[in-house]
Amino acid sequence: MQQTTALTAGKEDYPPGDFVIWIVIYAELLAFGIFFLSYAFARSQNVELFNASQLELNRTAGAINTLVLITSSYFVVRSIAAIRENLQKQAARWMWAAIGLGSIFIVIKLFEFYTKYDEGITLSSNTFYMFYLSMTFFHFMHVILGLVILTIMATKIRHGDYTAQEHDGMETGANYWHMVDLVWIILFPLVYVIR
Amino acid sequence: MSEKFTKSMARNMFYGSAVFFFLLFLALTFDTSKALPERDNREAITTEVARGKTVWEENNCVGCHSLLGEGAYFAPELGNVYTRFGNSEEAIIAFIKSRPQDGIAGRRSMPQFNLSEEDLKAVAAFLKYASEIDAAGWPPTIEG
Amino acid sequence: MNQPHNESSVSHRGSMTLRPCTLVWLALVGLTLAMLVVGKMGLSGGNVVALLLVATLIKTQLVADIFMGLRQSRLLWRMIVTVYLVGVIGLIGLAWWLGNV
Amino acid sequence: MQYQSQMAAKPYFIAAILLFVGQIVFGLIMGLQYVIGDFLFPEIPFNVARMVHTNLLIVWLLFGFMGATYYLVPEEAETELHSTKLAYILFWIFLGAGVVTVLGYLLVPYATLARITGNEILPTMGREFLEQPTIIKIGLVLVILGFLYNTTITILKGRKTVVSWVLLLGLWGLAIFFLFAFYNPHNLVLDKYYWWWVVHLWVEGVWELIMGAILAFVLIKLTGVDREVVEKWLYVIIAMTLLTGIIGTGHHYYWIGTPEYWQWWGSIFSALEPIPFFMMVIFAFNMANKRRRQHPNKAAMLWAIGTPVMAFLGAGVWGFLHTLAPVNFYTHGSQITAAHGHMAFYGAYVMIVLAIISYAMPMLRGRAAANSDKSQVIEMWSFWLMTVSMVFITLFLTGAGILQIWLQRIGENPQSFMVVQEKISLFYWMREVAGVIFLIGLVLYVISFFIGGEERTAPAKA
Repeated sequence: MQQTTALTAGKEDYPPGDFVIWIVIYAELLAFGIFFLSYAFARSQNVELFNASQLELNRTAGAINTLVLITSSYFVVRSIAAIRENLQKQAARWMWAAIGLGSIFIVIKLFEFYTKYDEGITLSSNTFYMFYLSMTFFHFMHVILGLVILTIMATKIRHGDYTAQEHDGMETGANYWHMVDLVWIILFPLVYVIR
Repeated sequence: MSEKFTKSMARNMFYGSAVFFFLLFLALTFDTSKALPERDNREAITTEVARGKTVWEENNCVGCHSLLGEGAYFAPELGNVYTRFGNSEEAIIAFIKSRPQDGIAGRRSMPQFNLSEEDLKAVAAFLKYASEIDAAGWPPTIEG
Repeated sequence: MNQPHNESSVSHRGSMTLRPCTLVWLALVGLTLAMLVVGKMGLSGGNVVALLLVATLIKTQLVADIFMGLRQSRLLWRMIVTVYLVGVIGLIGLAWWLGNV
Repeated sequence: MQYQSQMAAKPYFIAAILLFVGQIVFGLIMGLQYVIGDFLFPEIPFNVARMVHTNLLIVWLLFGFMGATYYLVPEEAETELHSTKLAYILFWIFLGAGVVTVLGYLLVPYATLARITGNEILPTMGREFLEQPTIIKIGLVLVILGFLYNTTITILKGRKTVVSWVLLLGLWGLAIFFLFAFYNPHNLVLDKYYWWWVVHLWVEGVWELIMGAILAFVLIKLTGVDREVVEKWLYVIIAMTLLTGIIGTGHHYYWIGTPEYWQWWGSIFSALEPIPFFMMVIFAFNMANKRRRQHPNKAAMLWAIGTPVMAFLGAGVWGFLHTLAPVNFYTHGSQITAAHGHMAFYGAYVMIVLAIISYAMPMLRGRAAANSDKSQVIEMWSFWLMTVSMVFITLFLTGAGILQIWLQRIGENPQSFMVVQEKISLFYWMREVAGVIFLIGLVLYVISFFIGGEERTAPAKA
């Protein structure tokens, strides 16, 4: 129905990708949102503990991971831009680069988890760490799922499954990945920086 | 819904979320099993307590009472009965023993189970063990 | 607003100018680095938090509009995200204020 | 009815309704024991009546699910059932086991039942809803495996539709999670933790797949809406169910000795649990509005529309009411739980089974597409009587619960359980009255099967 995106003057009825992914995105944003607000209001009850524990986090690792995810998202955008011009090879390259960055996120995050694990910190240590570990682990699982989706997309690009005319599936997966990015953009200042 | 909404994507969403959230649940379960020794009073589980749990189960106590809030709501909560009875296993035993065979006219009554001395001691020990589980401050009052 | 044709954010605009998505990416990187500096300095206080939250709002809205392509879709779908972002980030600010005042 | 083997559903549906009547009778006995404490004491103590009430519920719903499966699968797979004979054999085994279990509860003391069935070899008895003797549990697993074998083979050899596939997934999940009923450690916390893997992951997990599939099937048949549309909805709804419901298990892990982060995880995800029920309501009304045919079975349509509405109210709204940890701290294990349980089970599972029975039974009895108008009118009366009285049962129990919490759990001088129960007995009386009306509705429901008259014929195929 709305294949000709670029030249139609009016707005699209639906956002890019399969609409199902938007149901997922809205639902996930809701879940994360409640988590964020629970954190924020739990913090307001116990500012000292949160401020003290926050200093024990590795802000540099968090910031690097933000840059990594933002850049990865950007690469996915470029990959779709390439597909829109039927440049399959380029698209695949961008996509694999995005996957590479996503993997870096995983490595850095695992390093952070490991440091905390090594210090004997668990979900039951205190309220701050309960939230920190819950939210970042929940997000971490999203990154892993996102990487699986991106990998599927990268192989499909190679197989020539996406073209300038037909790449709905790619926009669907890409938007999941952007959602993962978007959530982290809020999570990073909330947990690592704001005090 | 227009064709912007395809069945194959809906199917992917279903399988994706099923697997994703089950794995997440397993991860949390793993952490829970690591954290439980701190809370579940497992060092108090003697053979007597274990026997008490069997007595509890084989007389279907949960068919009237609740234990840590779960069960029926016909008779009092027993998760804290040990403390409610003045930290006394004897009081629990005496109560169970003294139930009249034919009940109390017009009122709810606990059946007389004719438990052996050994079983009585065991079930009281079990209830003491249960009362010492760290249930995050529940129940709200001594009355359960 | 009155562009002759509503060009897709990610489409090729020729090699001389940067793509919008590249500009967005640069903005995101810049704001993140600024946040890191704030974090490293351990700054706090109402103004700092307000700035951080505004930066977060700008970043997330850029991702939603340009990366996710919501700018092209019907207002409803875009507004759900915008309202969500304003709501969540605003309430985070409120919670901070409740805790620190 | 298009396939001869769909007839296998009939005995299952009949047994389901009969056991349903039994369940309600015992419910009324319990309700009376709430206000007249020595009623039928010591012949039928409360715990025995309760076991019968809850176990009959589970068994008749399982009969309903199985009947629904036998009716639905051949039609969806477009092939005869793999073995009609097996379906009949399993029916008698299951019914026999069910009757023996109930008689066991009623005729011998529970401790004796435990002894003579060898509970000490593999102790699984005496836990809420899982009171059945171990040997009966093993029998149940075998029956379900036989049933799954039969239906899985049928689906695999025939047309594979989303509806039958989701139904099958739900049924397999039901069987798999029941296996946790055999895990009963001495450690009470672990016992409770995995007990919920049966109970919660059934009713707020895999059973909802079954419910969704049956609802989708009935709506396709009644409205004639394109299967493609219904199936998309079905996938999205059950996806949301699992997205929220699996971690939602955490709302049972607040006060049983499990780590306290469950208070957050459980609250956050179970706060989202009304969403799939809400989507189900939208879905059902959407399909009804888009219907392409006027199906003569109005009663079935009423059940099919009523199911999501009542499920949303009972499971969604009444669940949400006390699912957040700070609220649940006070409501846990009170009459609020009972209120929620009654409406949720009625809305989600009782009504869906009655919906498929209402749709399928006229055909199974060799009638045309629907019963006579007279019969349908009576059935619709029964719908309203049961549904409205269930609303009132829920409201009265909620009132009882609020008062109970107020007197027993809040305030300076908490009063003892038994004293409080006396004080709230008025609510229990009203609940009992509502229960009697429910029974009247149920009797009308049964009567509607025996009313003849001119049958309505099938609509022209769209």
